[in-house]
Amino acid sequence: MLEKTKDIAKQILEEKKAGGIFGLMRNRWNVVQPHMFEDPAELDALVLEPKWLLAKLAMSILRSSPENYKLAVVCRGCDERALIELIKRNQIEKERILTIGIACSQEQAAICLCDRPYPAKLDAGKKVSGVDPFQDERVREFLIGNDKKRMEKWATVLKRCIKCYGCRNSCPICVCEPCKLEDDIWVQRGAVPAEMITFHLIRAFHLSDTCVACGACQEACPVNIPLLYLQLSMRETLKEKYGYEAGLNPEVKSPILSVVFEEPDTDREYPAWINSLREKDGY
Amino acid sequence: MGTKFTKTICPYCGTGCGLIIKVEDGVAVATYPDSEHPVSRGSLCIKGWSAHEFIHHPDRLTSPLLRKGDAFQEIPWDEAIPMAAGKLRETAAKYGGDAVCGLSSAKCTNEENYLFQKLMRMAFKTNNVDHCARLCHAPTTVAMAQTLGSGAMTNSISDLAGADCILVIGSNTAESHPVIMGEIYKAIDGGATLIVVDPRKTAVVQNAKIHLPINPGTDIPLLCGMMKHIIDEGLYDKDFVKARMEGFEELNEFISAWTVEKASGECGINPELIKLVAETYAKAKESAIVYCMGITQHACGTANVLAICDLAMLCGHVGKEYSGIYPLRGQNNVQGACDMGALPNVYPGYQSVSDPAIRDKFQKAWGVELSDKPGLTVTEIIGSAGKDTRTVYIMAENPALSDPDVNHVLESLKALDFLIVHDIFLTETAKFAHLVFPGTCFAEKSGTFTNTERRFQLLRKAVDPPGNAKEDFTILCLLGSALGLDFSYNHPGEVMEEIASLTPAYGGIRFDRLERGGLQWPCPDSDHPGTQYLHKDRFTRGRGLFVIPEHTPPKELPDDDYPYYLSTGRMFAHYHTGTMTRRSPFLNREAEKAYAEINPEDAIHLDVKDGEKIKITTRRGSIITTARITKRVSKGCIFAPFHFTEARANMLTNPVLDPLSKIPEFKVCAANVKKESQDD
Amino acid sequence: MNEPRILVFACRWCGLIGADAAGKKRISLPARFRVIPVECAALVETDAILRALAGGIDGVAILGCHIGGCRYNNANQTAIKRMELLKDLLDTTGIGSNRLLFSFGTAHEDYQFEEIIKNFFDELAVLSPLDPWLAPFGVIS
Amino acid sequence: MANIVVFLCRCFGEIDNTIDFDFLRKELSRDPSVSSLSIVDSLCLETDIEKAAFQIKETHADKVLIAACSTLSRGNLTVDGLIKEGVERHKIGLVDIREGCSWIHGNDSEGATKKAKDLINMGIAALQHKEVSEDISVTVNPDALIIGAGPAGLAAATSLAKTGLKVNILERTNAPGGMLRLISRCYPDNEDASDKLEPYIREVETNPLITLHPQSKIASIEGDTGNFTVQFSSQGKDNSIQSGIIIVATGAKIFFPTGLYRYGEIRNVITQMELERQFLKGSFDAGKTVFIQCTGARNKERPYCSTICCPISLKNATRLAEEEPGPEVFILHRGIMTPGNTLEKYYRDTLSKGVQFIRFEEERPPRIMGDDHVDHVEVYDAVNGITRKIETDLVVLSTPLVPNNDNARLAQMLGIEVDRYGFFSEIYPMHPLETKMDGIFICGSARWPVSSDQAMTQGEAAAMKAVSYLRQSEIAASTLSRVPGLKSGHARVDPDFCTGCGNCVAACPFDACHLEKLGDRYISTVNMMRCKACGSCVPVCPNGSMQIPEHNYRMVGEMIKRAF
Repeated sequence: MLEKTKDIAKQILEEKKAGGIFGLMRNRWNVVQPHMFEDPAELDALVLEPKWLLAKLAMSILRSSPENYKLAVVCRGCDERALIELIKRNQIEKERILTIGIACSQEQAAICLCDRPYPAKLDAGKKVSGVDPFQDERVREFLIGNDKKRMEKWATVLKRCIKCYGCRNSCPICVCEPCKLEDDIWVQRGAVPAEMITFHLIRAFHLSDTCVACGACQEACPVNIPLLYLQLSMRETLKEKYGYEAGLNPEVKSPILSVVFEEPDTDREYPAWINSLREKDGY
Repeated sequence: MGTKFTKTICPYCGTGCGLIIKVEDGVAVATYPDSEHPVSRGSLCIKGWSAHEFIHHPDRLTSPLLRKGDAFQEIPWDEAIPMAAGKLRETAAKYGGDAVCGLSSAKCTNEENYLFQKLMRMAFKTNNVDHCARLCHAPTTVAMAQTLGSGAMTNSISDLAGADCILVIGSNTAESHPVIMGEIYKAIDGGATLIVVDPRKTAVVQNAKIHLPINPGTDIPLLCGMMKHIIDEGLYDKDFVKARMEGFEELNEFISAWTVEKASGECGINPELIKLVAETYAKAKESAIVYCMGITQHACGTANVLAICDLAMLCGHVGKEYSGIYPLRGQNNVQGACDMGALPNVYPGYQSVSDPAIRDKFQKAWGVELSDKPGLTVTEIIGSAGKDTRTVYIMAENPALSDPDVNHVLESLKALDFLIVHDIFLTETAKFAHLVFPGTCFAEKSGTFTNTERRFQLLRKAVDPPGNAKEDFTILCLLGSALGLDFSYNHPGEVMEEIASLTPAYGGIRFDRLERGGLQWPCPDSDHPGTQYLHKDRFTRGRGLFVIPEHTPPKELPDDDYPYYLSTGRMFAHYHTGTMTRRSPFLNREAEKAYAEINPEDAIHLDVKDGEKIKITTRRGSIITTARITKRVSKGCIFAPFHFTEARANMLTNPVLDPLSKIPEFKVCAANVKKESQDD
Repeated sequence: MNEPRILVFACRWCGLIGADAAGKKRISLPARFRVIPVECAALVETDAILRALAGGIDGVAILGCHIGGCRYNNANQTAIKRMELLKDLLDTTGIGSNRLLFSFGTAHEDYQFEEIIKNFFDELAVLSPLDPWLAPFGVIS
Repeated sequence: MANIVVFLCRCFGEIDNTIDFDFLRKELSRDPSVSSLSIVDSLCLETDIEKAAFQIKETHADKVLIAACSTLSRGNLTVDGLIKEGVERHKIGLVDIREGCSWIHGNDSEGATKKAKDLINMGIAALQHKEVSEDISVTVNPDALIIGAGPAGLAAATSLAKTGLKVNILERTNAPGGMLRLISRCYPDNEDASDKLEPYIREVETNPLITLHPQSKIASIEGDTGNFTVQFSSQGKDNSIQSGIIIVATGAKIFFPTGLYRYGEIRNVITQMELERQFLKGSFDAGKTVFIQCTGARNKERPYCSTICCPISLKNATRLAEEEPGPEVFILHRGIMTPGNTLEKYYRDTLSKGVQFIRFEEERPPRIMGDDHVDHVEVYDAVNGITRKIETDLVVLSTPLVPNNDNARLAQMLGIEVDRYGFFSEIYPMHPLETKMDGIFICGSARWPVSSDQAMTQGEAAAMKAVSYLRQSEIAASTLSRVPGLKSGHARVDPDFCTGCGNCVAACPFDACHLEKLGDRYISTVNMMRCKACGSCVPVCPNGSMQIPEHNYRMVGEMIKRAF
């Protein structure tokens, strides 16, 4: 998989399809960090491990580079979905981003509880079967069962928060400057642990229809709060009710933004020429 | 051009988390966690995430400054260095080497600390070198040197995750060392019991199984009560004590006076709870004790640490994995500064100044005659300013805000003939300087930090210094050469080789070996993997020694005109004197104004509402700050963070010193609170 | 639990009319609910609801217009979708979605308003209080 | 600290019999932001309002809080009265402590008093954090524009011209009249279609105020209420017109039932339109005829009744029956829709002419028998439960009206919506001719299939609605409200915070937001003419840069904090 990625990357650079390849580099003391590869010779230092969300970094690189600069990003499934969500929210122009899709291994899918451990545009590596998060035993403990016991469980876990904002900083979709969590009307400032209902649930709800379940928030949390579990049931509802999943198609906006009721299970059916959201996006 | 990512180490607390700084066209714009770092493993605290924000602040010093009356005037380097060297040499000639003192810094790298103490000791034949460890873990170095033989943390941070019982005493770990708190929570998930001893209901307390809200300054009674119960119940590790300890009889005899009832009367915890905690600690397979400023910053600071060491050694919870004693170092390189000998009584590697054999080794290595008289400590230097201390060279320290009884500090700084301050901002201390050197911050230099678990870690240069500020390493080399010493190093790596050659414990430390995750000393030779935990099979001093912890109650207790306990300390968004964090917009927004925590009952009694202005007065002075009504502090106690220059909490503290380690008593003093008029 | 506390976001064009009619009819209800009038149910932010729950309020009710009857061209439908998602989140964390009540088009009349508020009071009285989840450090002013 | 004047209304005992006003006075005196507190017997009478207004001006109060009865009873009288006396609208806050407090908690005065205190505190907090949204006013272009010159369009044009307004009509075909040109007579008065059209067409040709643009094809429509610009090409020449309002009268089109009842497969199975053409040409041969109703209507694809097919069948059936010698005429139907007295009488006449009606069910439609031309129709008579064979020479299918193909595209350009069937949809059942966009009206079959006279009535109604806009030289955005009285404000974007994510653009039911490029990033901008301050954009904005100033999140947060 690594060789194939390197070839594709070399090809892209040689054909000037993109100004640079953005991926992980390992130096001679095998220290791994994100790196902008701009000349093909550097590319043999390219590596694909460990899992590192590059979407937000790519966005800020594009923002600070000239208008026509194109960037190719080595990205896993969640990275690609995060990029699609950023494109959908006009943070990146679609033409300026090129993805080199790599597949995740089965263990990585099990760790992340990822139900789609491969990008839509897969260039290297073999597709592995996704994991249904609701089968995982620890998820069921937090999400299913009687309310009282689960509230205690969530209380003990969320009380550990040290308000490092790592969950928000590492999330590829959280791009707002400033963010509502910093407003003292919603979240009281200057104390640890962060206020549980406002800090954590406001953040969770803001990502209800944009979360791509990459697990970056959970990995960045110093006190190991299972933050991804907060999003799972909302993603499930969106999938069941509106057949919508974040990060698959930059054209399709989140269903809770439109006044049109697209619920498949109501008896109303709509002829094709109803004024759907797509035509409305004429901007 | 373009974007560069550089891995380096966080400049703030002693945990030493790994950072990645994103640099765009020479400007540091963002900080990300390093997910491969052995300690932080991809997460950071709030200060870590905004470590880049102060680097390009407009207040940064960009050129050497010379005092002209009340103002400063920019002068070029080739004027500043000779003037500094001249003034220092002139004072040494006039009043003797001991009239010159140096305050090194826990913010600077190991190499810079080494060069600083080498410069002081070689150029002026004096040992007047100290740094702010005096205000944080001096009692630890003194007490643990006596009992165990080495003053550093016995185990590694990751060991905490495996412990079965964790006793956190005098540490608000969730706010001062947030990422270490992550390890403690891993232990709790693994079934460990967390016991917290703290008069204040901090965030750690809210996640603890057992909370002991003791009266301020009564740690020794509690610990002795526990030890008494452990000995009576025979729960102590008999063969460990017989095989590896000495001095058990004296301890046993001293402890017999401390019945649990007497201890409970002293510290205000009911006896049953003391018994339960003692049993839990002793019976657990692996128990760890975590402590910080709440233990050390007392008049009986050293005794407190002695009591902790005795308790740990009594139960055999030292020298094995997942247990041990964990003094949490406050600054990113306070451990390194102590290791590098920036202390008045030791050379690098804690080799005593008064030991002739060691002094010979250093004299031969440096080729100059060295003084055998231990130098002055920080508090003594400040105390003797204008009398036998004439010229002081302060590097990256801010005693004008962090030392106790700040008014006294300001007078003594004025009384000096000549004061050189070398910092990155014009701090409160720098305002009194005659000559100011513009230094560089963590992101503008390479070198090594040593974190609280004895891990040497590599810094890498991300951005260039602003204006014509120079790297601290270069400044010290220039000053050294100007003073006629052979300081012709051209890379910190060479300094590290010299350090390794002179100190056996760091023999194997080389820059290229530190690239991936760093090394924990002792690491005697170049293929030694570093030590995860100390005192395996034998203590550094051979057999562990039980030392009697004398209890002295806090020097200043509340009385009728100062009815409240006042203690100062840290809060999670700011760092020490706020020089860096109050210039980081994101951190400043979290806590903009100075505040003091007041118990709701006291608030009603004082008719003070949340957010209103109050005036806190002690025998040393008074400050105006805002009230934060919270159930965290118990009735009759006030807590004030010391980060805010407009309300210098440390000005109120009692300058009485711990006799052995000379650390001031920040944690307890008596204060009075009155409602301030709300206008302005 | 002692008398629960309810915050009501009432849309000016139906919820508020129901509340006002209940007032004119002198229907007696427990004095433990407060009404904040809003232009349309679509204006109610989930952050405000969460701030209310965190502030010690036991239940939040949103009274909007019928589906299709909203004067603002079906603006209330986005509100319905958002509230359903918020119910999901509250269930996930165990707080329980029964703390959030939204009725669309059933609070126009006085008897309807009375019935909704009374049922909500009974329902909340059974639930355990939320105090472990309150702001842990300060006394909320 | 804003100084606020608070008025507590006793309402002659209705309020303070339950609520303890002394407690309130003590509480409010401790609030620094309350500069003066006065307890009055009533606030809704003329004298009270003058006294209050005087006191407000006297003490230069920043804000005024009135704690009295609800807006729906007399609270708004007080507020409007104060506004008339010169107090600005945004300075006044109203708290309902009668219906919402003293009456509804009559038996719990202690609880009611505490609630009153909290409500007043909430009111004060709301006033302190309330901001004022801007307003813009637009000069109105006095001309009108009508799309479509069918009966509805013509009626609208003539009545507008009568009021002295210039009117432009864009007609897709080359001559006005719409579908009336294709039929001979109209129901219910059987008047000749061309006679009906003639006066309107003469008016259009002679009246200088009306200009007709035949064969016009619309390229684009820009602008908002009061200033629309339409780019179109007419007779090959590109042209553009400004107008204050637009009336959409584009009508509808006939549904061709290909594949139903073997239409197009064998001869003599024609639609009503073809029958009408024969009547026009006068070349019908009066043989046996069978009419089949609801062809392609009231089924899964088009689940609606097209209103006009039954009356048309009755009209044509009667005409056939009146011929000498009248042929046998059958109408196979699934229920004859003839609402109203005229059509009921129309139905009676057809019966009296001997036309026979047979009812069939949707599941068992009639079957057309014959090889190359129809010779008989088999139908299961649902009423008598028998299958009947009817010899016939001609089968006439009544088909519904369906929306024009380009309705959706035109709606997109106009910024209005089409309903689930494709016809232009009105904004609210109680405003039938108005659409989402103020100043754009819909009438005639474009809105819903109607007969020609109904279309004309709707045309005139739309014209009169339009006059209310065109007569004003200036229109303030705050008057374009979907609710009685003025709008409660406009949405406002904070350009520094907006990340340009486009959520508000998608969520706004009135398309009032759109994204503009500012440097290298997008910023959302609010078009105040369209914004109705409903607030759908506020919750979907991730970082709160989109706010309604009169109901911003800081105000709500403060009110929640003081709620209990």
